[in-house]
Amino acid sequence: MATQTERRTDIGPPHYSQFLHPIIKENYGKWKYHETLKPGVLMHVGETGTIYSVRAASARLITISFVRFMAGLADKYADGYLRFTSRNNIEFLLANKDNIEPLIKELADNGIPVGGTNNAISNVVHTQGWVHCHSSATDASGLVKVIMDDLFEYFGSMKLPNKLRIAVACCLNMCGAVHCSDIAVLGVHRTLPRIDHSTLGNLCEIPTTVASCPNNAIKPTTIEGKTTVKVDEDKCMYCGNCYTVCPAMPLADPLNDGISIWVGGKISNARTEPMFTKLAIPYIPNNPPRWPEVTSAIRNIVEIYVKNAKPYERVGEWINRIGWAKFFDLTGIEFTKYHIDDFRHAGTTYKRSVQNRY
Amino acid sequence: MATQTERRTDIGPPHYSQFLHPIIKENYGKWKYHETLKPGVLMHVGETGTIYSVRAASARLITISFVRFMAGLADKYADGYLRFTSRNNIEFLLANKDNIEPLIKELADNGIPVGGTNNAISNVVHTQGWVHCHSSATDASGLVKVIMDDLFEYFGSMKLPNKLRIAVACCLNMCGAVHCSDIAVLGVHRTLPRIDHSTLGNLCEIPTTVASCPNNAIKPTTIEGKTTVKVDEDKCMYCGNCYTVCPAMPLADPLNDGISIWVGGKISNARTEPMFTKLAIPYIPNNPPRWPEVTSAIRNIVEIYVKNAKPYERVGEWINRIGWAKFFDLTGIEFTKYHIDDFRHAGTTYKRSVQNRY
Amino acid sequence: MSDDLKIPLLDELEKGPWPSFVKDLKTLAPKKPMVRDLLRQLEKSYQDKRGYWKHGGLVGVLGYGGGVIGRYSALPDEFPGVSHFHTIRVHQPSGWFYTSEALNELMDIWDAHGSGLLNMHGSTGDLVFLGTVTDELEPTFRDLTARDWDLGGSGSDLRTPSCCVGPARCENACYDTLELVDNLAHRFQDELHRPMFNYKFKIKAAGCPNDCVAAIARSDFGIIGIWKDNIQVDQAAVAEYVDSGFNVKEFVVDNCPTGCMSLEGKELKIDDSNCVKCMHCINLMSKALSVGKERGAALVMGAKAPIVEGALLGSVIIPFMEIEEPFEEMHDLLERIFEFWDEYGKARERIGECIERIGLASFLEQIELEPLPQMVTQPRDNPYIFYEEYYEEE
Amino acid sequence: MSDDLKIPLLDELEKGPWPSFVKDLKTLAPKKPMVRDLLRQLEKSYQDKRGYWKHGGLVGVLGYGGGVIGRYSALPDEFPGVSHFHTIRVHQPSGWFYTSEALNELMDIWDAHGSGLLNMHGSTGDLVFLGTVTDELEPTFRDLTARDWDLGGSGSDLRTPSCCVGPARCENACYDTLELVDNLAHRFQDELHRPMFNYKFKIKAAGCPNDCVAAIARSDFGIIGIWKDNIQVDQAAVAEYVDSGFNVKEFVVDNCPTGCMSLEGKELKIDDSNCVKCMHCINLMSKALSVGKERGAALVMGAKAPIVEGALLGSVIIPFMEIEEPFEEMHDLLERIFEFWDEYGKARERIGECIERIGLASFLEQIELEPLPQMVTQPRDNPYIFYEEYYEEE
Ligand code: SRM
Ligand code: SRM
Ligand code: SRM
Ligand code: SRM
Ligand code: SF4
Ligand code: SF4
Ligand code: SF4
Ligand code: SF4
Ligand code: SF4
Ligand code: SF4
Ligand code: SF4
Ligand code: SF4
Repeated sequence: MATQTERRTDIGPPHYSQFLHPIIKENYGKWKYHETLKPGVLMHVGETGTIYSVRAASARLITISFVRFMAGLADKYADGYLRFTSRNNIEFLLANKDNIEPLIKELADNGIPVGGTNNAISNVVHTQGWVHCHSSATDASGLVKVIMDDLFEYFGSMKLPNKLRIAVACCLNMCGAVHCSDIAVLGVHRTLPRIDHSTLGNLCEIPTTVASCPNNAIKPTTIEGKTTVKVDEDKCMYCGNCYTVCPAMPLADPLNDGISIWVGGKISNARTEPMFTKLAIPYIPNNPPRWPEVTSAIRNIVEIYVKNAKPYERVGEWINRIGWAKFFDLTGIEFTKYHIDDFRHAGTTYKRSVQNRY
Repeated sequence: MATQTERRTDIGPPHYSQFLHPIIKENYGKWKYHETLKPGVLMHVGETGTIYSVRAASARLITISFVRFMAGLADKYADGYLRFTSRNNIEFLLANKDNIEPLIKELADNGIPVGGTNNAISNVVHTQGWVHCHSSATDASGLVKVIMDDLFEYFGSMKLPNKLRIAVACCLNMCGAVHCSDIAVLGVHRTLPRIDHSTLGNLCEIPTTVASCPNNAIKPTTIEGKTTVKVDEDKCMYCGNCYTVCPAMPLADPLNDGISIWVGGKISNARTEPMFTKLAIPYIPNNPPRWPEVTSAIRNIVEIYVKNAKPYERVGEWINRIGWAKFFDLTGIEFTKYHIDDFRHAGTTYKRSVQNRY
Repeated sequence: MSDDLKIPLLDELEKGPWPSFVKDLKTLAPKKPMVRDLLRQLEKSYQDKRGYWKHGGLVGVLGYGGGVIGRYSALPDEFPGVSHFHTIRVHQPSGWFYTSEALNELMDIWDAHGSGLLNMHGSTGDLVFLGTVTDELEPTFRDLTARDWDLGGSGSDLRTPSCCVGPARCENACYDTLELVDNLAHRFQDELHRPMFNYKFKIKAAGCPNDCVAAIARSDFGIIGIWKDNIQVDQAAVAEYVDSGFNVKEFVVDNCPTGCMSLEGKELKIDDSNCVKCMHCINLMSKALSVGKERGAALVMGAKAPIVEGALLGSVIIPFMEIEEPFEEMHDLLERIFEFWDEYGKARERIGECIERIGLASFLEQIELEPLPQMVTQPRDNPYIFYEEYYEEE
Repeated sequence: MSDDLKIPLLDELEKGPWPSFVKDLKTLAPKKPMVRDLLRQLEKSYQDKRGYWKHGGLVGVLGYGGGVIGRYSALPDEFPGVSHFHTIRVHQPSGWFYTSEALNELMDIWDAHGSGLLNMHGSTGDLVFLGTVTDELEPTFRDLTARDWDLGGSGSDLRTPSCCVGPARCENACYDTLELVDNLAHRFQDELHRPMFNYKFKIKAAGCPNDCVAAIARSDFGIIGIWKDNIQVDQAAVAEYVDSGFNVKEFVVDNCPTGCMSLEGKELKIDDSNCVKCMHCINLMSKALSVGKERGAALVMGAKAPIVEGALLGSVIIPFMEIEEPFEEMHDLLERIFEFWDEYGKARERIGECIERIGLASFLEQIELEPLPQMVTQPRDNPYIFYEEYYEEE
């Protein structure tokens, strides 16, 4: 048994170099160009060699069996080398071009699609949801599954105007990249924290709890002799930050929790500067297991985007070109008071010119 | 003598129609197009007639003699009809084309230039300054005089890329259109209000005074038994709003009052949306009577604009195209910490992309 | 008298080609001690680099709360001529149109009662009579009203509305700016003369998006002409522009903000559904293009200078409204706005600041207007939504 | 055992072509009671439309403050398998590169000590082991470190830095993202494992402005590759693109944000002084265009999700910096930043919020960087200037 003195700490991650395919090592920093041979298959040409990447989907919430299976495929086709992408896909790194099709076939036989490159919908960046987080207003893994089932054709093809990045986050903490995605699905609470006055004073620091509220809705108070807090109904916008610091203020409300849909964000600097995602649909009730209203709302937006955008326009770029009025018009989504910002810099979104379309 | 019962009130302004030239009356709302015949001379063609406008400069701060002289010219050349523009020029409205040149000549003989149309620098929108206002950090009429003396060639010609609108305001109240001008000159105080503790309590309402500060720098206090206020040195940015509501807090400081220069604002919706003016030069000391540092700073900007802008680009449009870094580079103006916003929405001006020029 | 007028610094401002206020004022100085002392006090300001005016006091004419700005010299002993030096704001006629006769009458009044100095016009639009004493206020007012002139606004009231030259001399005017502004001024006389608002309220009316009266930058309530249908194109005239050597492609087409124009040969095509009515093409090709036929105005609210919360441009509260006599819809709207402001506004808070504080959506709700995407540059990007409808347990 | 796993709602998620986590988890359920109960509790969540997790508790491994997220079921009696269900964040290798061997070893460890469920990877970048009990934390840690793996960050510490694939497989990489991130992770081990910041601090490194790791949106400190000189153009390859029928004019030239490109015949001209390094042209013509030779990175700070003050994108604090081993300049800079934050930050205030509160100019002053116009989209438009230098009476 390891004794205390043997205990290793602060060693940091293993150096990546030991995991690099020899061709990658040789051509490290010396790549000349790449080509996308077909959806999900990239060819990177370096000074002294070529590496083929086959990008396979993953549910991200996976098991050791799944990983072992993938490792096995890597051994069989990729000299044992693979990596994961920033969007949770798996990339097999092949030296041998001839291995591409057999690998794809074996993946397909096991229900794993290949794709996500170029003008495709890639994997959905997402979060824990009901699977592991106490904050969630919805599930994440389930939503991703039904959304990608529905949009499946766009993962394995490259027929979109440009990349389309979807993200899901199960509460306003937005652990997914919801605030900068082409289309984002965000779990929302919509009712006041249910304060447990009997335990709050013990569980939570009152000043921290009061300070946590972005809108100063929380005030200290005393109820039946107990120190606790109260929430100003008119000021609370259900963000859940109080709950993050104080377990006695849960927001979960099966009847009113649900989903909002956001559009037009991006991260890359290509053509236009990075943009935040903007509100499209303020609320859709949770309807598990397959959330049909959510998938059809997203499909509607995707299809109208595909039909109307110019080549290489991201969703936000397309909307900026046609104007938001037209976006609401084309998608049939209702514009409501909720769409008009009312937080800190709300005024900067008011239309301060008369340049408009009619 | 008028008795109380005869006293007329609330009659409002006289109806404009009685002041309209007959040709204007006939073609009211029926104008077809206009042409600029030469700098300062417009021809408007209506359905049943043509009116010629000759635009003459004015100091705006004028005398009854000047007005009577202009009225005389109107009688002589314009059937007695004239108007003033939104930038304080005088427009003689002529039915007879042949009167244009004689009018211009008589104006010139009396030191009054004609111009300001199309791609010109028109009259300077400005304010009271030392001539009439208690708030002023500089004079306005004098500044306008020396600026327009210096830029005179651009009033009587139309060789700029587009209109160039200059405004002068003598304090942060900005009674001139300083916040949306191609180039703006703004009088600034730069030191703390000098509180007159002996009178403040009598002259000013403390709560109003405290509330007036945009940055919460003012706090009530008691000094030698008197109710008064104190100003937090670190929070005061010398805006003068406290002085507006409380005479016991003057800001005038001959040593430190002076001038700041702003660029790139516009009002029209033409091509681009209206824009605020942005800081170019944080401070130039007051140097009356001819403020040479101010006039040369403005000339520098104007000349570089003329040289670099594309046809029809306003100053702000030109800068947006080339980028602010280039603007500072070309003009040789120093970029300082003062240029980085630190008020309410400062964050919205931080560069949130890596799209930059090097 | 005038030989003791030693103003060497100001004399420097007689030089140069631009009209000199010093030269002009000097002509009046011998006749008017006020002007003489004004120049002397100004000379001292130029020497000392500071103003010498006291903080204004409350003066006015009977029954009016606005229209006069009190002004006193800080050095009345040194410059007795300007010990009182009040301003009278005279309500200009729509579009700043005058006849020589009217001007001469006005000058006679001002000669009789004041310094003889004036601004044509003040930044808000008034005819500003600069410099008189308290005792002359009422007589001046009497003479003015006798000749059908009234005072403009000042203080926390409706300020003197102003407008661009509009249909009187401009082919771009999308509605009658002059009549509207004259109408509003008369309809809201009480609000104009008797300050009862939280703060000033300015109205400016521009006939088209060129906004020659700065409505979007300098008015709490701006009316900016606009059209809904297509730009009217005279293709023959387009061809003439092309033939004349004017570079329609580079100067016009390439500068269209939405890229909705194209030049095919000598024919100009416009995809009007994408035109944002910016005016650029019409401005450059006055003879060939004109504003559409379905005309009206966009209403923008809340513009102001920086004090207190930072400068604001007006923001759209109605993207399109027909502007027709007797302007009742506009009267109703303004009344709803004044009511709202009365209820929700704070003292010395401009309505634009109030709207920002309350939120545009709430403001619209209060004044009974529908939210529309044309009122924002983009929907919210933060998820802090005040949901108001929710399900209750059955 | 597994026949009593009644999860009809979740079964619906086995349908459809996208990989099903339910299908995957079900394969493990017979062996792992934790997985079985996880599915059962999740089924209940799907029925009731709410989560059943308690607010996390403080658990961890000896001497570390971060790397483990405590998690307990709210219904431990009903679902005992998940009464404890903690997460272990394992620090991934730069670029998420693995060998099958390494993965199999990791899986063996996780099989031995936990549920066998995991995320590859978490949103921050960690290899996330989902579900174990408190008693297994230390043994898991021991086995991990024995195989050279360490924990990632959590809580108010330096979070696990991550980077794009960079020079390992991308021709656009302007610096060595993998080495930098590995270096920073090792250099700041203490900050990573022992929370002593005001709040979390995330580092992300992207090799070029495409930002494939979302540095500008999801990191407090983002390093985004960029070049200073000219785009490298292979005109022969350009001609091939043209010949291939690819519409260089429409797709590339017309989409350049500054319009600094033009196609003359088959030759591509770039006015690099106006190029803002957006990557679009290089992206579309990988064979003909590549990033310049004078490479480095732009540093952006302050990105974060909305809580508390609203979401932020990173903002430029250094427009261009050379990124070379041993990365000392970067270490120094980070230390100055941590010092600043320590002094000026508030608890639970992200550094981006802190910079906004303090002001970018003051922040720059504190961390000893020069203000540059590249750090703003525009200079201030409000006149509320805190002048610091002034003249004093002599
Ligand atoms: C593998 C990966 C990096 C990694 O370290 O894991 C990667 C790899 C490449 N990216 Fe990326 N990007 C990857 C995530 C991203 C992200 C981050 C994200 O999605 O969260 C972005 C920012 C997205 C955004 O803007 O919202 C991203 C924005 C781009 C762009 C810019 C696209 C645009 O026009 O806006 C390009 C350029 C392009 O595709 O032509 C690009 C291009 C590329 C290239 C072509 C670079 C190269 O020459 O090798 C790589 C293959 C692209 C492809 O998939 O078509 N990559 N790329 C990531 C794959 C994720 C996945 O599994 O789908
Ligand atoms: C007379 C006046 C209106 C009035 O009621 O007094 C007026 C009259 C005209 N304006 Fe104006 N504008 C007048 C102030 C303005 C203002 C307000 C201001 O400067 O404070 C603006 C907004 C300025 C800004 O954007 O900062 C203004 C922005 C325009 C524009 C837009 C220019 C642009 O491209 O941004 C045009 C279009 C043009 O010139 O082609 C225009 C066009 C015109 C036309 C051509 C309209 C017409 O068809 O008759 C008129 C003659 C223009 C000229 O001077 O070249 N007018 N014009 C004002 C003359 C002021 C002066 O004495 O110089
Ligand atoms: C006379 C005039 C300047 C001029 O030379 O033309 C003027 C003069 C004064 N303005 Fe003004 N403002 C004048 C147009 C403006 C404008 C421009 C406009 O109306 O288009 C503005 C900017 C637009 C706006 O309304 O925001 C303007 C923004 C201010 C402010 C700042 C208000 C704000 O909310 O930011 C103040 C301070 C205040 O109201 O207490 C102010 C206050 C003042 C006072 C009353 C000084 C004070 O602190 O009480 C000045 C009196 C000077 C004097 O003794 O003659 N003045 N003031 C203008 C009115 C003449 C007229 O009636 O036609
Ligand atoms: C596991 C993970 C989601 C996932 O499924 O991948 C996650 C899970 C949690 N996040 Fe997160 N965050 C995760 C990446 C993120 C990201 C994305 C990123 O890092 O790129 C963000 C947005 C970017 C950012 O940092 O702003 C994010 C923004 C938050 C926030 C809001 C922070 C803010 O300043 O706005 C909180 C709330 C908090 O810190 O108290 C939070 C808090 C949480 C907590 C600890 C819940 C809480 O209230 O204490 C979640 C634990 C869930 C659980 O039990 O497993 N998480 N969190 C991600 C970390 C895995 C990893 O280490 O790789
Ligand atoms: S987004 Fe919210 S609910 Fe989802 S994992 Fe993050 S903190 Fe938990
Ligand atoms: S949910 Fe958000 S807004 Fe409501 S009280 Fe809690 S912290 Fe405040
Ligand atoms: S800008 Fe200031 S100093 Fe000038 S007139 Fe207006 S209030 Fe007076
Ligand atoms: S000058 Fe302005 S910032 Fe300074 S105390 Fe007065 S109101 Fe406040
Ligand atoms: S605003 Fe429009 S209508 Fe009015 S004068 Fe200017 S161009 Fe003509
Ligand atoms: S008005 Fe402006 S937007 Fe409309 S077509 Fe002309 S230039 Fe384009
Ligand atoms: S960010 Fe740039 S360098 Fe990194 S993978 Fe993406 S394209 Fe390549
Ligand atoms: S990188 Fe972007 S800005 Fe530079 S030339 Fe290419 S498309 Fe234009």
